[in-house]
Order: sequence, then structure tokens, then C-alpha cells
Amino acid sequence: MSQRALDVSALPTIAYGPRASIWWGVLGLVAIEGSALAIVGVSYLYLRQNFVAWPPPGTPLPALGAATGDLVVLLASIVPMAIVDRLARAERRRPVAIGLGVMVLLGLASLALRALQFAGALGCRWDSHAYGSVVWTLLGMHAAHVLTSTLENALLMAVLVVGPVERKDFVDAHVNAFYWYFIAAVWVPTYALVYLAPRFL
Amino acid sequence: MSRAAIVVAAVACAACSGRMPVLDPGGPQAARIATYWWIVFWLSALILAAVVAFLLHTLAHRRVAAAPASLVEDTRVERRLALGVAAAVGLTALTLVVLLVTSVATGRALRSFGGTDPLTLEVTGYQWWWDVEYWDPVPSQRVRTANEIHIPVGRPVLVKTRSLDVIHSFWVPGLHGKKDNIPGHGSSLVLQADRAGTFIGRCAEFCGVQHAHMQLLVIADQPEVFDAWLQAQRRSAVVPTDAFARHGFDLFMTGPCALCHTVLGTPAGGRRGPDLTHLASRRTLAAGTLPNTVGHLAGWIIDPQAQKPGAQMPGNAFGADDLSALLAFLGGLS
Amino acid sequence: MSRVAALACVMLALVACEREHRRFSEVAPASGRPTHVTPQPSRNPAEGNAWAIAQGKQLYEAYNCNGCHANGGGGMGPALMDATWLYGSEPQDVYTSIVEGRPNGMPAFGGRIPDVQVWQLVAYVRSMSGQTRFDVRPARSDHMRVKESEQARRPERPVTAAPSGRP
Amino acid sequence: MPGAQEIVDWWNAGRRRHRRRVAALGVALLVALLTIIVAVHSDHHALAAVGEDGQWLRAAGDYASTRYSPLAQITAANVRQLRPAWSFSTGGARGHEAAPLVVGDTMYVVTPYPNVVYALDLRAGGGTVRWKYEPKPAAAAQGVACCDVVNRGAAYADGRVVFNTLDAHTIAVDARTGRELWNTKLGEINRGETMTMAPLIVRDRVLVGNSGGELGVRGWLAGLDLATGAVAWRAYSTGPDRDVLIGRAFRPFYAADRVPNLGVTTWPAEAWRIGGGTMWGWISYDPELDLVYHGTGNPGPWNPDQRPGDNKWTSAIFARRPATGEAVWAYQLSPHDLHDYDGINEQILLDLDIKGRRRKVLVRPDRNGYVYVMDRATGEVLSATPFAHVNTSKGVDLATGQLSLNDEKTPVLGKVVRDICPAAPGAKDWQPSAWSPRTGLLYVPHQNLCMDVESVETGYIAGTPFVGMNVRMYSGPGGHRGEVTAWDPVNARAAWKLKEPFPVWSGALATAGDVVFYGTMDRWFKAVDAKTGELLWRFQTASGIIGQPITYRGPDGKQYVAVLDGVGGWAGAIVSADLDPRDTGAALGFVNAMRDLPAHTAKGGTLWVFALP
Amino acid sequence: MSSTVGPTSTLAPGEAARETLDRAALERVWSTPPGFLGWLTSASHKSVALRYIVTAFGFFALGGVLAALMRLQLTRPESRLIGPDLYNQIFTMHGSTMMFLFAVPVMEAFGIYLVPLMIGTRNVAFPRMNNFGYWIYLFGGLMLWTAFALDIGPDTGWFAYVPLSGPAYSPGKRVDIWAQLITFTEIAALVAAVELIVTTLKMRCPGMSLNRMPLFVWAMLVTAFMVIFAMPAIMVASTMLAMDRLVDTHFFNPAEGGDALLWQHLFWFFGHPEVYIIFIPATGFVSTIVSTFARRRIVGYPAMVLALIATGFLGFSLWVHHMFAVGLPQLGEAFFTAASMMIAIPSGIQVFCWLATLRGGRIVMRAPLLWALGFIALFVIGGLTGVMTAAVPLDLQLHDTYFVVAHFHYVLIGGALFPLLGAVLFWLPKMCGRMPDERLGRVSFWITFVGFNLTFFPMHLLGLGGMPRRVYTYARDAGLTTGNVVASAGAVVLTAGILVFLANVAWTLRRGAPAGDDPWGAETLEWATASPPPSYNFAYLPTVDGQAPLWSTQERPVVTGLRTDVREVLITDGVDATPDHRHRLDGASVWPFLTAVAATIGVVTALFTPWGVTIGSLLALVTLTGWFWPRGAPAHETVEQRP
Repeated sequence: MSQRALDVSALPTIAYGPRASIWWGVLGLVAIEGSALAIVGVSYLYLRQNFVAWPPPGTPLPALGAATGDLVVLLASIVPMAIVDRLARAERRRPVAIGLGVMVLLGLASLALRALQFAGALGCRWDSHAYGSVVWTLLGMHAAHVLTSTLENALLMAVLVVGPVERKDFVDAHVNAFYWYFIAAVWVPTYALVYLAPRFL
Repeated sequence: MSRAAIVVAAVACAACSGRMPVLDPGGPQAARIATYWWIVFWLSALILAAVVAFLLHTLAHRRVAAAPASLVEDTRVERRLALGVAAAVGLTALTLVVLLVTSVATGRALRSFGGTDPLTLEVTGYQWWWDVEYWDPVPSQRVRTANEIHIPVGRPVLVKTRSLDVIHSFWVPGLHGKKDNIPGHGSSLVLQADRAGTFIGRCAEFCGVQHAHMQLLVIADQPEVFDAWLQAQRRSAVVPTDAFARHGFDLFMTGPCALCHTVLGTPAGGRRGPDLTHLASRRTLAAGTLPNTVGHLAGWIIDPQAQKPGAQMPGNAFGADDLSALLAFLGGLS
Repeated sequence: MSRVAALACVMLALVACEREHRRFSEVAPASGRPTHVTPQPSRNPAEGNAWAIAQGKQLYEAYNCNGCHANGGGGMGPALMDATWLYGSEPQDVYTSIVEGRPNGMPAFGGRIPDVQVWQLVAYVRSMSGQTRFDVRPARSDHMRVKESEQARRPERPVTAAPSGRP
Repeated sequence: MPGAQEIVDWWNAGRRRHRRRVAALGVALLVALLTIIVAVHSDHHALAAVGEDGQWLRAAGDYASTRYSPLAQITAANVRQLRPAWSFSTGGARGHEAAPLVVGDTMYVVTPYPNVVYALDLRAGGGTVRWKYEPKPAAAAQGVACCDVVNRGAAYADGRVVFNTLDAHTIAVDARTGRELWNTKLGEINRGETMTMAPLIVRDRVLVGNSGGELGVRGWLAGLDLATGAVAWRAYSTGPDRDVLIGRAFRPFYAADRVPNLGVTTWPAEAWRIGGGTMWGWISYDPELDLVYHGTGNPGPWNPDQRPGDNKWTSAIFARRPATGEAVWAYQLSPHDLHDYDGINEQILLDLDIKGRRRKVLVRPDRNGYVYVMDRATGEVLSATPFAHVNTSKGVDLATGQLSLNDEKTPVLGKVVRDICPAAPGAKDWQPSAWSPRTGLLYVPHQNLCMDVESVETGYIAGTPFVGMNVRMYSGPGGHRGEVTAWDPVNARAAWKLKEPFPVWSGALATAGDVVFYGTMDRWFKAVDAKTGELLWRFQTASGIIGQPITYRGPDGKQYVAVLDGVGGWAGAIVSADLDPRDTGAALGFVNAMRDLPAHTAKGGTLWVFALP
Repeated sequence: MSSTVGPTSTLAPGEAARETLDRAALERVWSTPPGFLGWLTSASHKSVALRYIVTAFGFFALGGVLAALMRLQLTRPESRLIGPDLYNQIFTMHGSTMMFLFAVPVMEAFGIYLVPLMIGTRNVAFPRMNNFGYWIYLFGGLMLWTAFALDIGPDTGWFAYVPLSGPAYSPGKRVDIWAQLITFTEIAALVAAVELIVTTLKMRCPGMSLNRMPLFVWAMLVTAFMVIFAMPAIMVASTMLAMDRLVDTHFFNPAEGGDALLWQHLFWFFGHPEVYIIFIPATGFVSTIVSTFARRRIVGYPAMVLALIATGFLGFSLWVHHMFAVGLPQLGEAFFTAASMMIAIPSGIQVFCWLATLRGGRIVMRAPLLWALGFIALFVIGGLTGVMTAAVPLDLQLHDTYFVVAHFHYVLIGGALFPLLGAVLFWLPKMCGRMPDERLGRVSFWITFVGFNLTFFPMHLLGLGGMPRRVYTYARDAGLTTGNVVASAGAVVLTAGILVFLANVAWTLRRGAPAGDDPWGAETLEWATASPPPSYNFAYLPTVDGQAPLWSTQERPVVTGLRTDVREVLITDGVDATPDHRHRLDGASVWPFLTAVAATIGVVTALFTPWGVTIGSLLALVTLTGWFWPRGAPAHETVEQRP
């Protein structure tokens, strides 16, 4: 009769990575938002067919400066994020809070660079033509993710500073990192599509 | 029950097919499609009958249930069931291959129609009427008309579709399937009538308030009749000589009409509504909404919104005398 | 359940605002061709109605208003999207301009454009410089981008100015 | 509205005119005879010379349209000392495109609408008004004038000053008294017809044409009797041959043009009736061949889909007999014109050595961006070379005369086609060039604009615009909007090019002092070296300049240079008509290219006369 | 069928006392707070799902009224009962309501209710998100219907083709309402989808490896994945449309390089999978019902699972068959025809498996099974007409006609509503603890079945007769009168059938006989607990060792050791469901509701000004901070407790 009861009381109450249900939830979010960005990307290529020149005459090629800076910031931010990730798994409150603070600053830096891209680098407005519309949308969507994630990091940092701190907060920090990897990584194809593709298409 | 419905349907189909333009083709394109239809129809009927029969048989000969369900299974029975499913799936796949091949073949055949000397039309859908232009290498020989297409029997007709407002779809079920008129995209189809007659066409894509009243007539005539018609359409209107109709002419030109309608040979050059140069020769008004009679025309001019609420044509305040004069002028536009 | 819902719908519809209502039948005329300004409603029925203003926008192109006034910036005719109103900015003034014309080149459309459409045009013309409610002004058209759409326009304070440089 | 007294005066004038008809006819015949004698005896200099007397009798200076003056007091060396001698305000505030005329000791100036004519006495060393004539054209004409209410000047002959009014009247006034001699109504403003061009008087014919190509007007050129104002003939640009005055003498150079009634068959049914081809530009006259040369405007509407076919004879050049209007040859520069490339520019009649052969040529810097050099006797195109940035076409096939179009730049219904160069005003609009026989260069003031267009379906409503095109213009390659090109027609190349921030919308003037004058919309009146283009002198006026500079010898024997300022015209309408720059489509899209103009100039209307101290 | 099959408890007798104790503790921890606040804050998958279901049926009723109005209008030719403007709003509202507010939500709601029970856990993975999703859905529906009542109902069809729905041809806020409705429903559907996926993958009871999952859970899993990949397309498209209308972007403006066909591609890339999102859960119902009443496992479980997955994939490859009339390259036509026809194979597999199951089983004829059998017949018809429209040449004739209306009503009503109604009868005892009336169940089935066929079969003929869709009237001499009269008469019968069904439900709720744990003798875990289930679902989480746990005669161990003083659930491995760790779920909270309110304020404001997005975001920032801000976690989980 020993197998009539399956005692799970010895199991841990916290897990990281694919073991955690929240990780799967974030994966679902990543899938949704990845699909959405992919669909805007496909729309970008679809609309491309309607133009003789891309970007259309009168609109300059998108300037690389701010966007490349953005690329550097986002890719570089993976490193501190990974450190935060590791510290979170070790459940170290102070270092994680500090790391999240750094991430907030990096997120703000990325957003500032994005603002520069909107302000000048694109050389057109969202209502100039379909090119402008789709490019603004792509960058805007991605910026919205950066903003959301930065706010999440800030909120979590605040929780860690103010307390009370739960162990699951470290799982949150861990999945924030996971989400941030996605945001940073997805900027690479977005950047390539918006800034590099018109130079070859 | 559903079997009964199918029987009823089959009988109904057979009985009504004479009234169903899709199944009563007037030309080779529609005929091809109708042929394909009958292939699919009978295959489908067969499949449905088989499934329903099997189901009814199963129910009729069902075993009485033992109280608790059991997971113990008879492997022989399981094998038989699995084989049955596999066979049915295989049969389905085979049927689908047949249908796919015939579909592609039909599609290919539809594309191959055309011939070397098609009559070329450009059909533009507007909210909610059709503009039709007959192409000719000499620009001055081109003919513009509205809501009514005449075609010669036996000659392929290349219809180029386009739209400048919303999406419409050009569909003459007796002659061919539909083709969308999409702003920013051109498209075309070739149709042909094998017999003289009138085919009703219409807009098949929802296009706004009066989508329901956006029809057109395709009238297939013998070639010589068609040529005569086309020649007549090339004539411009003349300013009427009799004073009454002349008054109507003046009303048309100085009143609201000329802002939207064209009458060739007069100062009226509006493009918002149908070309009226040969209005009196047409069978219907307002894109197939009303028969073209004096009474309907009068009512239409005064209050189109009663007949076709939301149509672009506004009501017009004409006194009785003015209206009669206008009708006299319009009646002369043959 | 469904009956209650239907009843609720009817009740709500009775108190519904008119911003979206499409008055097709109103286009029917009342009397003979006006030679002079017809009796005018105290309030332009098209003014607060999104559909009517959109109709006005279509008519603005159909009747070639844009030929002279462009998309509000003017050309052969004066600009309409700015704050300067040569003959007044009230609906009545614009109505009169359309129906009676103005001496420096504005033709009279009285008797050519039915009254209801004139009012729709009036409402649209006023919406160009943001004189109508923001939530009923038109968005962009399916054409080349020529200007910011009317709905994005900040209202400008209308100033009636005598036609300058035009004796 | 004219006052009652004026109506009475006008009526009486008509009656007096009737009484004197016989006398007038006699004078006319005599003048005609004398002119013919002069013409027959003149050598090729007759084509090129404004009289040594220093007068300026017609807008273009001479019949050959050279705008060259043999006066040489002002030279490249001393032009730096040029300063205003006197000025005169016209009281107008719209675009002043007119050339002043100088006849003897009087200067005649026509203002834009309301088309007031001033006779200014030059004897006192300044401009005192000798008389003023106010035709009081119908105010409604302003509403059908496509591109500001301009007037391009008057013409003088035989004691008469002849000019057009915006409401399509041609009026002759007595040059001495300003008394109206005759007043002929030629067009109907309710149909959109206006008149803005400067008439040309050839013997006893006053040649005038209409404007309104953007309003579905049917273009024509009319020959009026100088003495009476009666219409002797009217040659339409479209329609059946008998309307176009195409008869047996008609022999165009290219075989494809020798088909009857092309003015009808190259249009959709009846579309030629509203098809444009107006004649609002320049006419030249070759007394030797006894041919006048004139262009025709753009076809209407702009939207090309609504007018399939070549749309003969819009955007074309005609050679006609001045006496009868009969067409001798014609050549269509832009068949089935897609971009509003009116063919109304000036044709400069020169005798040049082309490929080693002396030929009587007609040089035409056209709106479509090419300088055409044509045999003016036959209508053969000898060369056609782009003088500006052109991407709408790929060249002219000299064997067939056909312009080969770039399909990518064809307007598409409902879609924006971008980067069309030159833009709708063409590489060069109405602003006339000047030719200096001394340098062998043609000084072409022009613009450098490109555009995006979307053609849209449009209906014809009489008296309203018939365009069907959304346009947005902007500066062409280089970012500057104006250019002055010194063109060598023999070698078909530019000798030098000046860049201007704004379109150079004024005419040019060349003098024997090797100075070329032109004005800019940002208020500079400039003198440049005819050989090098070096800026020698400039003067800032009150308003932007779009007028035609002239030069004359005053009663005191000094050489003067005169020009009207007063910004406006199509290019300057943003200022003169208070257009709103937030609408990129305003003024048919020109406003978009001129957003910053209001910061550089204001409305005005002043005659400036310059002299050496 | 009152005999219960299988044990309801596998506890050893000595543990009874502890069980009582646990139940009380569990009830304390898991129950929803009472009263109105509890209603707002509930974090129970069952109460949220029931609200979802009731709300969805409410919208179903509203949509049904619209359908009745349309049939009323079309009864006579040239009828002037309903003007074109209102008619257009009505058919748009009907389509949008049925698709977005009824079909998808009700299917997901059944999933939310049943999946945790079927896989043996206490709740869904993110209970607060679940509640948030419901409120978003409700507010979206209310907004749409309020707008309709105020004459701002969308009027460009549930597919809202541009340019008709664009800024130039749809003035006013009607289409904006539609686009925002999409935003609402997509958020709700995506939340539910993530919820279902994570719950299914991470919370199955020990032993329920993927190959032992009930077919219904498989169906919901596939559906949820389809939602995740299909909804973003409509999310992007409707956002583009909203931006075109509000801030003048040019996505669909052909003049400035936009493209009307881009909309169609994006819409149908969502729109076709949408049909399967509705249909696949229905197959889950049918599998469950057929298996239960055939008293045997489904024939070909692996084939069924593969068919579901194949349908999920194929569903994304055939959107273009909605666009044959736009004119495609020949190769494209052949490809999409083939893909469209190919989907008949997985559907066929399922149908044949059900038939084989019936053949091989011992059939107990009860009302739910009747609905499932009706489904099989009707779905075969709908499927066959689907094959017809998949062929390009025939589609050119049938597209956008009443033939297609008939086709997809056979698929959606026959293929989804019939199983759904069967499912309602089937699970009603579980949900309310009372048995529905068998006779009323049968009577309502037959009336509905007859009414349905009477309504929709003539539409095939109307389509062949040349009647296009979305017309508010037809000509007297068009030869369409008879068919329409029959269809309208059928609609009366159909309505009567549905009303009888609803009466049965109402009767059941008040008077139905007590049901017991497993009245149908079904096999899945939800029948292993009480009816209705307690707030914590199972006193002890079960374990399983096969596909049909309740039919197994072997006793199974239960899970012990989960805390009863907090909402603790067992997280297991995604594939073979071995226990991994214990996880504390969030409890009831008002913040999800407030967040939904914030989002609604933002979205409604965004109808008028783009600042609405900013306003909504700021409000949501506040509410989300409240949502996630820690408030007194159990002592053992705070960091300070760690050495």
C-alpha cells in the first residue's frame, strides 16, 4: 500500500527555467510578441513590393548612428542581465536590486536612442507614406517592449529595495531576464530589416 | 433526417437548375465550372450517403450497453476498426486527389480561353454602379457606358476590372465566376457567351450601404446586332431641337445633373455618376435597381433615396413642368 | 434573455446621440430650385455628424472645390484651412458663399447643389480649420498625403478679414 | 462693375469707331503695305534687332524673341555702378509678370488684374503718369485664373497699345491719349477662359490666345484686325482640321502627323472640346518666311488616363501664316503629355551654323526639359538636348520626332508616382530666355523642381478646374530650386549655370554690353557677365521679381534698365494669394516647394528703373 | 445513467479524519470571497469559466436575435423593414458577436473550466490573469453592444475589408469600435491560451504523460497554440487599421504605397485558423461524448492526436482560399487548393475514428450523444461543401454567395454549436450537480436539427441561384423568394429548438435530479470529484496510469504533502508529468479587475485620440504595480527566513 499516497512535501517550492510555470508563461508572451513582430516584418516586405525605390524618393536611407548605438546597448545589456539572472538564482537581494538598477539605466539609454531614431534618423513621419508607417510601427512596437521590460525591472527593483521580499521575486527577476534576452535578440532582425535591408533591397 | 434533406435537395437542384445561373451556363467558362460542380456534387452526395448510412446502420444494430465501460479490448475488433478507418482515410485521400486534379484542370482550361481577338472591356466598380469602357485602338472610337454590357455571341470578351473607391467584385454567374475589383490592383477575366440572352451580373463583394443594389446586365447579341449597337453608342448626343426638350436640356446643363453626369456632345462632363449619353437605350436604372421607364426615371430623379437609400445621387427639386421637360430630354438620349 | 436585450437596445437607441446617424432620406428636396438663399436651419444638421462631414469631404472633391481651394491650402481660390475667413466663418456665411457665390471668382452653386449637400460641404469646410467637433472630423483620405487630416487639426480662431488686395 | 458713365463712354466710343472704320481700314492697308516692303527688304538682322532707337515695342523686344538689346552703355565693366533712377508703384499686389514697353518718350506698363495700363512720361527723368487706363475686367475672372491673375505685357504698333485683360478681352488704346480704340471680347470666363499673354502684332494682325488649360478650356490663337479689333481668324489647338486651320498648306515634317483630323481621333470621343491646348505663351515671327510660331499648352485634364491618345495638338509648336492663321507645320513636343508640360515657351528664331550648314532655326527651351533646335521652315527637329535634370523621358528620336518616355514616371490612377523631374511647371515655365548674338549663348531662366503625383479621376464642370492630379513639388537634385543656364544651341551644351535658391521666375535680358539681367523671387535684381555668368551687380527690390527686365534709351540718351517687382505667379502664389503652406497640394502642388518664400518677400508691385549715374 | 463507474476516493480508511481536516482547510484557502467583491476578485478557474460561459451564451442570444432580424428582413423581397444602414450593422454585429464574443470565448471557457479538472489540479496556472481576461472580454463585449445601441455599431462586416473600413469610406467611430473589440477579444483569448498551455503542460497530475491526456485536453492545447500564432495577425492588422483611421498611417492606402490585399492576407491568416480555433475544441467535446456513450476508448487515439495537430498546422496554410477571387498566380491557386482540400484528411480521420468508436462500442443513447451524432452528419455536409469552395474554379462561382453562408453555418453551427450544446448537457451535471431532462434534451435536439437544416440548406440553393452575401434585400424577380421564405421559416423552428434547450438548462439548474459524481459513467478525472466540484477541485490530487483513469479498475495513489494553508499546487514535468516542485498560486485580488478597467478606459479613449494609449498605459502602470506589489507573503517564503 506504500504507493497509495505520493508524498510531495519534500519537493522544493521554487524552480527556475523551464521547470517554473511562469517561465512558460513568459515563453507564451514571447511567442505572441515574436509572432506580432514577425507579422509586421512580413508586412514591411509585402509593402516593399509597392515601391519602386525603398525608401521612396524624398526619404533618405535610415541613418545608422542612433540605431547602431541602440544595437550595441541592447546587445551589451545582455551581459548585466545574465549576471542579474545568475544572482537571482542565488537569491541575493542586494546585488540583484543593483543589477536591476543598471538594467533600468540601460533600458532608458535604449529608449533615448530610439527617440533619436524617431526624431531624425528615419527621415520621414508615420503618415508620410506606407514605408514611414511600417517603419515607425516596427520601431515603436519594439520600443514598447523595451519600455515595458524596463518598467518591470524598475518595479521589481523597487520591490527588492522596499520589501518584503519573497523567494518568487527572484524567479520574477529570472524571467525578466529571459524576456529581456528576447527583446535584445529581436532587435537584431528588426535592426537588420529597418536599417540594413533598404540598403540591399 | 439529413438523408431526407439531401434527397429533397437533390430533387430541388435538378428541378431548379434552370433558374440557377451557376448551373445554367451561357458560355464555355461557366459550362466548365458547372461540369466540375456536378463532379463534386455527385461525389459529395455519395460520401454523405455512405457516412449517414453507416451511422444509421451502426445505431440500428447497436449492442446493448453493459453497465461499466471496460478498458479490456478485443484486439481483433480493434484491428478491424483501425483497418476500416485507414481504408476510409485512404479513400478520402483518393477522392481529394481526383478533385484536386480536376480542379486544376478546370482552372487551366478557364485560363486557356481567350482567342486572339477578344473584345476588351474595362469595368470600373463604383459605389454603387458600374462604369464600362469598350476599348479600341483609336481613342475616339472607344465607348463608355454604365451598368449594361453588350457582347457579341461567340467572341471572347476580356474584362479588365478595377476600382477607385472600395473593393467590388464583378460577377456574371451565367458566364463565369467572379473577379474582384481592388483599388490599387488590376485584374481581368475572359468570358464568352455561346447563346444570345440577358445575363444578370452583380457586385459580389460587400461594398457598403447599397451593395444589394449594384447589378449590371450582360446582354449577348448576335455579332451584327452587337456591331450596330456599338456603332450607335459611338454617336454623341445632339442638342434637342424641340423647345420642350430643349428646356430639359438647359435644366440638365445648368442644374445639378451636369455636375455628376456626362452626356457626350454637351457641356455635361461629370464623372461621379454614370454616363448618360445613351440612357434611353438602357433597360434598367440605378444599376439594375429599377426598370428604365419614364415613371421610374421621374421617381428616381426626384427621390433616389427612397429606392436606394444611401446612394450617391441626391434628391432633386424639380417642379412638374421642369421634370417633364427633363424627362423629354433624357428620353431622347438613345 | 434575448427579448430583454432587444428591449434594452431599443431603449438605448432612443436616447442615443446622433453623431453617427446617417440621414439618407433627408437628401430629398422640399421645393423648387432656389434662386436665392433658402430658409436655413438655425443649426447646421451636418455639423455634428461624422458621416455628413465625410460626405461633405467627398462632395468637396466631386464638385471640384479642391480644384480652386486645393485641400484647404488654396490656389485659384483662397485658403480654407487657415484662420482667415474672408466672408465670415459661421455656417450661414459659408452656406451663402456656396449658394450665392462671391464676386471675386467664387461661382454660385445655388440650384446646382441640393441644400442638404451644401450643408454637408459647409460642415466639411469648417472642419478643415477645426471649427467642428474634433470627434466628427474626417481622417485621411485614400489619396496622396497632402496635409494633416482634419481630425488632427487644432482649431484655429476664425478671423473675418476683408479680401485683401482684391478690389 | 463699371460705372454707368463708363458704360456710356464705352458705348459712344463704339459709335465713333464705327464712323471711322473706313479711315482706319485705309491706314491699316497702308501700314500693311509698308510692313511688307520693309519685311521683304530686311536681311537676317531684321530678325534679331530691337531698333537702334532704343525702344522696346513688344514684350520680347523683337520678332525673333531674342530679348537682346544693342544698347551698350551699360557694360560688364560699369554695371556695378548701376543704381535706381526712379521707381513707380503700380498699386497692385499680385504677380507682376509684364514687360514694360518703351515707345519714344513714353513707357507703358500693364498691371496684373485689374489690368490697369499706365503711360509714364520719361522726359522729366522720372515716371510721371501721362495717362491711366482702367479696363475694369470682371472680378469673377480672378476665380478662373489658374496661376495668379498675372498679365505678361502689352504690344505696341501703329500708335496703339494692345493688351489683354484677365476676363478675356483684347483692348487697344490710343498710345498718346489712353483712349480706348476697340475692345473685343474673345472668351467666356464662365467656361474658364482668361487671357494673360502679351499680344504680338504682326503687320495688321494682333495675335492673342487664351489661358485656362487647367479648366477644360479649348485652346486657340486668334488673329485680330489691328485697326478694328475684329477677329479675322481663330485657330483652335484641338478638334477637326478646319477648326485648327489645317488646310492644304499643312505639311508637318513627320509623316505620322500628316493624317487628317488628328485633333479629333487622338482623343476620346468629344474630349477635344475640353482638352486644353491653350495659347498663353510666346509668339515669334519670321518676316522672311512670313510665319508666326507659337506653342500650345497642356492637354486637359492633367490626369492622362482620362484622355488616351496623343491629344493632338496640345503641347505642340505651330507655324502659321499670320494673315490667315493657316497652319504650315506643327510638331508635338510632348504627345499625350503626362506632366503638364505645356508647350508655350518662346521660340527664338536664329540663323545658326548647324553641322556646318547655315540654317534658319527655331530654338525652343521647352518645359519638358529639352532645348529643341528645329528647322523653322520645315518643322524638322535638328537636335533636342536636356538642359536640366530630366527623368521623365529618355530623349527624342530625331528620325520620328518622338519623345521616348520613361514608363516609370507615368502617373498611375490612384497611386503616388514619385520623383518626377522636371515637375509640372517644367524645367522652364513661361519665363522667357534671352539670346545674345555676341556670345552665341541663350540665357535660360528656369527652375529645378521635381514632384510626386497621384492622378485621380475628375469630372468636367464648366468654369471649374479640370485637373485630376494631386501634386507635391520639391527641389530637384542639388536642393536649389532655380537655375539660369547659358546654353550654346550650336554645340547643344550648357556654357555655364547659376544656381538660385528659388525658381528663377523672371525673364532674362541680354545686352550688347555683355550683361545679362534677371530677377529672383527673393527680391534680387541681378546682372551677370554674359560670357562667364559672374555676378556683377545686384539690387534688392521691394518685392520678389517675376517680371521681364527690359532696357531702353531714354529721351536723355542714357541707357536704362527697367523691371517690375511684385511676387506672385504660380510660383509666388503662396505670397500673393496668402496660400496655406500646410497643404502640400496648394496651388497645384507648387506651394510645397515654396514654403519658405513668405519669409523672404512680401506682396508688392513696383516698377524699378535703373541707370548709370 | 446514475450508476457511477470507478471509485471516487482512493483513500485508505484510516485517513478519513485527516481528510475532513484537509477539506475544511482547503475550502478556507481556495474559496472565493463572498459577495460582490468576491465576484470581482475571484481567482477560481471554475467561477471565472462559468461567468465566461454564461456571458458568452448571453452574447449568443444577442447574436441570435440579430440573426432572426436578418431572416425577418429577408423573408420578403424588396422588404423595407430594416434599412441598409442598420442591416449592415446587424450582420456585422452578428458575425463579430458570434465569432469574437461567443464561439472563441465559450470554447476557451470550457477549457478553463474542464482542463484543470481533467488533468487533476486545483486551478489554472495564472488565476489572476484568468480573471483579468474575463473582465477584458466582458468590457469589450459591452462596449461593442453599447455602441451598437447608440448607432455606432460597426457596419463593414466581421472581416472589415479595407478600403471600405478605412478612414475614407467609413467615417465616424463605427469601425474603430470594431477594431478595439478585436483588441479586447484578442487580449482575452491570448490570456486564456497562455493559461491553458501552461496549465496543461506544467500542472498535469503525476502520471498523466502527454500520451495519456484526454482528447479534449489535447484539443484545447492545440487550440491554444493556434490562438497564440493566429491572434497576433489580427492584432497587428486591427492595430494598423486603427492607426490608419486615427493617426493617418498608410498601411492600407493604395495611393501612398499601402495595400488593400495586405489586410486580406493578415485577416485571413487569422481568420481561417479562427474557424479551427472554434472547431477543434468541439471535436474534443465529440470525442469525449462519443467515447463515454460508446462505452469504450476512442479508436485510434494517436491518430486523433496527430489529426488535431495536423489540423492546427494546416489551418495556417490555407488562408488564401478566402481570396481566390482577387486573382492569384496559377501555382498559388493549385497550392492553396491542395492545402485546403488536404485539411479534409485530418477531419476525415476524426470522423472515421468516431464512427469506428461507435461501431466498436456499446452505445448508450443519451441526449448529449444525439447532439454529437447530429454533429457528425452536419459536419460532413459542411466539410464537403468546404471541399467544393476549396477548388478555385468552383469557388469563383460560390465565393461570397449564400452557398458559402450555408457552408460555414454547417461547419460552425453543425460543427461547433451542436457539440457545444451536447457538451453543455454533458457537463451540466458536473457544473451544477443536477441532471438535465433527457426528454427535453432530445426534443430540443430534433427541433434544432430540423430547424437548422430548414434554415441553412436552402441557402446552398440560393447561392447557386446567384444571391450574394451581405445584401439587405433582393429583387422580386430574382427567383430567390422561395428559398428565403423557407430559410426564414426554418429560423423560427431553429429558434424554438434553442429555446427548448435553454428551458431545459433553466429547469436543470432549479429542479434537476441530483447528479452524483459521475452520472454518465465517464472516464476522465473531472468525474472523480464531487458535482459541482469543491473550490479546490480535489482533496488530494489524483495520479493516473492510463488514458481512461476512471474506467481503470486498479486503485491509484493520491498526492499528499501539498500545503493546505496556502494555495499550493503541484508543478510537474511537461512531458511525462513527474512531480517537480510545489508552487504557490496567487489568490483573489481586485487588481486584475482594476487593470481591466484601466485598459478599457485607455482603449475607449483611443477611439478618439491617440493619447488614449498613453492614458491607458499610465493607468495600467498604477494598477499593475498594485497587482504585483507584494503584500504579506507567508513567512516561510520571504527571503529573510533563509539562513
